[in-house]
Amino acid sequence: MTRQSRLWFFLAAATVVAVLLVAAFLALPHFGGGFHPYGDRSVRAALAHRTANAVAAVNFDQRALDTLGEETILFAAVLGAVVLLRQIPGERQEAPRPAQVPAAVRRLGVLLLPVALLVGMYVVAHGQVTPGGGFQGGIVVATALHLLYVAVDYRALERIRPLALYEVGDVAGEAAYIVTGIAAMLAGSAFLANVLPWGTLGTLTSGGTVVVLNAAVGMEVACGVVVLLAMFLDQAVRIEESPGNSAATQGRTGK
Amino acid sequence: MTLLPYLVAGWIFLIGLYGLVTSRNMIHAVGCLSVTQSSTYVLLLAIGYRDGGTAPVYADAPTDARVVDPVVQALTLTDIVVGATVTALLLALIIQLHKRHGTLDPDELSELKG
Amino acid sequence: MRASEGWLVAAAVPLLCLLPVLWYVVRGEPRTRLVAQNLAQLLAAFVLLLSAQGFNRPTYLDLALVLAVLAPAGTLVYARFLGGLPPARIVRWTALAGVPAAVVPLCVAAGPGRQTVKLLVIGALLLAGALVTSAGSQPVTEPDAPSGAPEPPGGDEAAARD
Amino acid sequence: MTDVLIAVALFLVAATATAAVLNREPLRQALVLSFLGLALTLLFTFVQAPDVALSQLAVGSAVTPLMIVLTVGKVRRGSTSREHSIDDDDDDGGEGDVGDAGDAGEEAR
Repeated sequence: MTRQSRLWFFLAAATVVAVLLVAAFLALPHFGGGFHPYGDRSVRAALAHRTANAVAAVNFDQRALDTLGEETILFAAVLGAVVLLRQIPGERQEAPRPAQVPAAVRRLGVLLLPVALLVGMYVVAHGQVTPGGGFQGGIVVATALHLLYVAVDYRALERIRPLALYEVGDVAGEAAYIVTGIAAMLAGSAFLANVLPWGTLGTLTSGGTVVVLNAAVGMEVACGVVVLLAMFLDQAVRIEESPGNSAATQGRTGK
Repeated sequence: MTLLPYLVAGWIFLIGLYGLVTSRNMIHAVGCLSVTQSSTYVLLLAIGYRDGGTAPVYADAPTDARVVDPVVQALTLTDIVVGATVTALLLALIIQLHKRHGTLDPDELSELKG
Repeated sequence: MRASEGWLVAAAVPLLCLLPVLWYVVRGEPRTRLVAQNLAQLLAAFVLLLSAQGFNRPTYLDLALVLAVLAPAGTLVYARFLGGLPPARIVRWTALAGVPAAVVPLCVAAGPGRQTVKLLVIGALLLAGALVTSAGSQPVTEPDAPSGAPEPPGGDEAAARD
Repeated sequence: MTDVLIAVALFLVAATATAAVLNREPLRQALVLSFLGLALTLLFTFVQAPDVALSQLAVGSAVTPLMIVLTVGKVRRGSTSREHSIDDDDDDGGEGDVGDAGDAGEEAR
């Protein structure tokens, strides 16, 4: 199919889809309407389990099994990226060059790194009370570590990033989620049922298993994203196809 | 206003697909895919919105507050994280593709195959 | 939850400013785009700060906090791959004028307490991030450095880069 | 007023999405995508979804563009950078470097 004909084919199909979409939108409940049967029920369920953040309650209590599936998707994606982006025969590792970073940027990075880690952990820990949770906080923690790459250089990042440890952390997060689920079964309830004491609404320990699952997800996401970004960074900075005039890019980006 | 968010979601979906269809660079196509994905976020959250509602987070709100739908928010949250991992996996595949074939133009790639 | 219209109107100001910034992100030269992206993050932080107050939800401040922490990281990554940070007076002045203009009234409205501390931390982080990323080759002085922050981003090295 | 904010944010999101698709050079698109992440974050805040806004902020404005930038870096390094003779100048001003990125952009088109 030529480019031209493909475009026309798309435009025709898009017109049909657009018409269907508008027809569907007209039949949807109005934006801002008051009819939310599922929402009302899940809010009631969240409050019954003393979880202040109803979204966290949906994710880690009412739909905990679905979140397990999602976590497994993340796990599989990290695994896939590790396999796809490994060093293959014919490639060699290139020692990353030290980078020259302006002192102001370096100081900012050193100042921000602990603050960012703290913010990330705060977001994970308060997931059941305030907006946030394992997914968001985990990504913030993972991004925070990469401040070291932009503020110092890749070697500094590698020093605080023993990849094997993060891979283990990724697995441990996934495992902790499943173990929590099985523990609920051993306690005589269903898989991933909320069996822990619920506590008082709005406190850090409220929500029962939500707290545990939240932490497990936080750990998996943080470690998984670190591993994921490490694979990409290794490809972009370290791994060379074959002997050649490399290091130019690293030297250039290192400024 | 009753229809605008839905229409915007539809527009983002279609423009993202347009980018995918006409893309001549796989990395650009992945970017377009993440645009297309964001239309689902807009649609889901638009359905869950309630006029005058507030977030279903009771840390700083009374328990009888009028709140928006938490179920769609949880769905969207899942959607975003899965979207990011899909992007990561696709980009990893693209790096492999470029190593093998030295090009990222989908048309050239399909010629190579045939 | 009653929304406070006044704060929301105030939040609309930086939000509307994002529209021209988008133009520069999309159509500017490589240097302009980087500056525009940096500016957009700053403006978005203002919107988040003001709308948190507007919606009467102090917990929404977490968003501004996370943005303040992540924004410099994003800008610096681009700086690395696009090659260098251009000096940006507009980011600097927006930060110098906008951060106090947004944070001080919010602190007054919040009254003493945890919320004020959070607001001040966000303001300090935004200011530090914006000043460093906007420095380019110009010497920079940091007016109200947060307590516990290291010495203001030095002008000596920055000047040496000229 | 909330409705006005939502409408403006919706417009911003739609415009940014269109721009992200029409920017065919990946590095440039990565910048627009991170702007899209910001715009979506604001929209989600206005529709009272701070949880979603937080994850969009982290994913959309940091992680996804970073991965795209790294992929572009890798791909360039694998092919064009070899033809590109990079002047090993030692000045910090990104002048030449930015020009380089721009040139590479022209090439890609």
